[in-house]
Amino acid sequence: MVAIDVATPVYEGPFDLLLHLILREEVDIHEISLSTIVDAYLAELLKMQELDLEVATEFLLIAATLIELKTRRLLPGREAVDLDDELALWEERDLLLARLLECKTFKDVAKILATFVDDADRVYGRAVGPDERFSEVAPDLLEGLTIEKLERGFISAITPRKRDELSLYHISPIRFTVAEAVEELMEDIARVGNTSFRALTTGLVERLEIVVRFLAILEMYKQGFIELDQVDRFGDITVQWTGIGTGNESMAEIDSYEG
Amino acid sequence: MKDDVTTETVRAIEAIVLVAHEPVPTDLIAQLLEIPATTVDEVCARLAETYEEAGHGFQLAKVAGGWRFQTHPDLAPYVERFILDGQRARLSGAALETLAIIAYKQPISRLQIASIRGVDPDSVLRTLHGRAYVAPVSRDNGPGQAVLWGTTQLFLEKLGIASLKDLPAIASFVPDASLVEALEKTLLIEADSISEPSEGA
Amino acid sequence: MKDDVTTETVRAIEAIVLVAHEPVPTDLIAQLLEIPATTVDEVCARLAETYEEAGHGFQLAKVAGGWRFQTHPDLAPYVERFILDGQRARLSGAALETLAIIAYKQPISRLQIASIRGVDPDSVLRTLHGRAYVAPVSRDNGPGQAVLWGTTQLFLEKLGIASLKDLPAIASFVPDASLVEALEKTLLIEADSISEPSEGA
Repeated sequence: MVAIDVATPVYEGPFDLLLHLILREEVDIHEISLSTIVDAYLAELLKMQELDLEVATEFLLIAATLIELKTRRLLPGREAVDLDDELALWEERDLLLARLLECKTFKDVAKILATFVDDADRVYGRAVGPDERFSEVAPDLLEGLTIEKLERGFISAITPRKRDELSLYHISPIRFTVAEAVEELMEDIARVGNTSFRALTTGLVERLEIVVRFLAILEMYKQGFIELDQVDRFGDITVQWTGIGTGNESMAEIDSYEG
Repeated sequence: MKDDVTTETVRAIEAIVLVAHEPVPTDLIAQLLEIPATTVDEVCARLAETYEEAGHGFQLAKVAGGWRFQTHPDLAPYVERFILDGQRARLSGAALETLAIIAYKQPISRLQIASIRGVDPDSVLRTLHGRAYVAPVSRDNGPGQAVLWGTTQLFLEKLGIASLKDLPAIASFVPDASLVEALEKTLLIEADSISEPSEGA
Repeated sequence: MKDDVTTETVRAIEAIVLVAHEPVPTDLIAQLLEIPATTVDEVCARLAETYEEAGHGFQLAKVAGGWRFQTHPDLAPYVERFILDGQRARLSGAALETLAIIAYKQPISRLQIASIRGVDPDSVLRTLHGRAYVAPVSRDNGPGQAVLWGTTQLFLEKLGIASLKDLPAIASFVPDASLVEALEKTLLIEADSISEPSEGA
């Protein structure tokens, strides 16, 4: 948690950095070079040597996508490119684009909210209450309050019902790991045989969760457990169980996914 | 002032708002004075204008769903000199961005916020919760039963607005076409021309 | 208005007096605005007349050597109705819990109260403070210098006890000691710079 404050003094996360790099050159959008952006991004990443692992992961995930985009552009022709890889990259790119736009939207809103706050900060509300002439009128809020009631109030305040919300601060965040997703999907897909990416991600609200499932699908494809096919660009991806694949022992290493 | 509103009603509103600890909801005033809520808002808005025209050092303003007396923004330097602990806690850019996301997308989970900002909002959320600008409002129905966050009355006061409806429309902040183009061009997969990938490889 | 008194000075007086919880001494206003005390009294007296002539529901009055806004005597019935109506059911379960937390854990910051109750104690705090059952007693040494709250003499009187020592040790009433321990830990994490108040013993 400290990492947010300490490790990234300039950039509030990978989107912030990427937006900054791209928009810095917005003046001449037709001359923007992906290579420059990617190199600059990696250079910034290198500067963050004391980056904490959790923050670094976010930055690295974006870096991986960027590098893949750059690599693809440097390829001489498309003949050698596998269509599935190509489509996966398109999807990743679109996702990145969508997230950048959403991030930028709220950055701009925040600027307006800041002016609201600045204006409101120059205004002081009266919160004085009735003067002593009305002290007789005011009902005695503590009427009937006993030591016993006070104790009950305190105990009630610290009962587990409340700790529910307390625990927020202490439990480790829910993390979706690729390995977990693979484990889950292996069972699901093996059971139904044929399915689609959309079907596997219905009901998921967290975008991160969808991304992780996507990575998991790619991993399973790489290991030969499933076949993937996408008829149209942006279309649904069909997922087919092959029933074969490498041994389960490699699954433990999935989390250190190399993108 | 509207003809059917007595001077006494107007004066009573001034008196009630003066002794309140926090913004007085329109409905409460309406109920106490036995007049329609719309009339209350009309009278208060008119009163606010009168004060402004008369050049008073105070204002009547609708904040966080109710009416309150507050100092005129012009006079902040004097008021701050008077209130010794007048320094307001400033909100960081990260805090404001997180607040903006929560304000527009509430109820929203921490992970959803993280996905928009690209960083874990944990520490920022704690600060905002500590200052009571946001609070847990419900729980997600999903497997994790994630806590969902929303903004508070105090958030409205901090922004000096009467309700969430006073926030600017989010649509007006969606990045314009040139920016979208800039992002898209930068993240193009192919350098020269975009053509459909060859079918059925 | 006297010629040598600027409109700004008059407006500044209005603003300062508006937010003051106690009558503002003439001398203090004079010092803040760098004008003679006699001028302050003249300006205020003149302002008071203006309000009366305009028929406002509030007055500017000199009380105990200082100036304050107060409601016009005519309107007392409305103010009384507001006080009764607005605050009758105020000591809700939430308010009682907050009061109990302050009583047992004082001095305690708003953040700490929030962390125990899990909800924003702000409005409850304002009510309790408004009724002088709790008051700011000190400040946290930490970076935020948070205000720390404690209960007042009036609270003791209402409860019919001589001192906080008369509150029984809470441990004997809590069935599960680990719960209290968990609470203590929470407080330590939330604000480790605050010394633990003696446990109501």
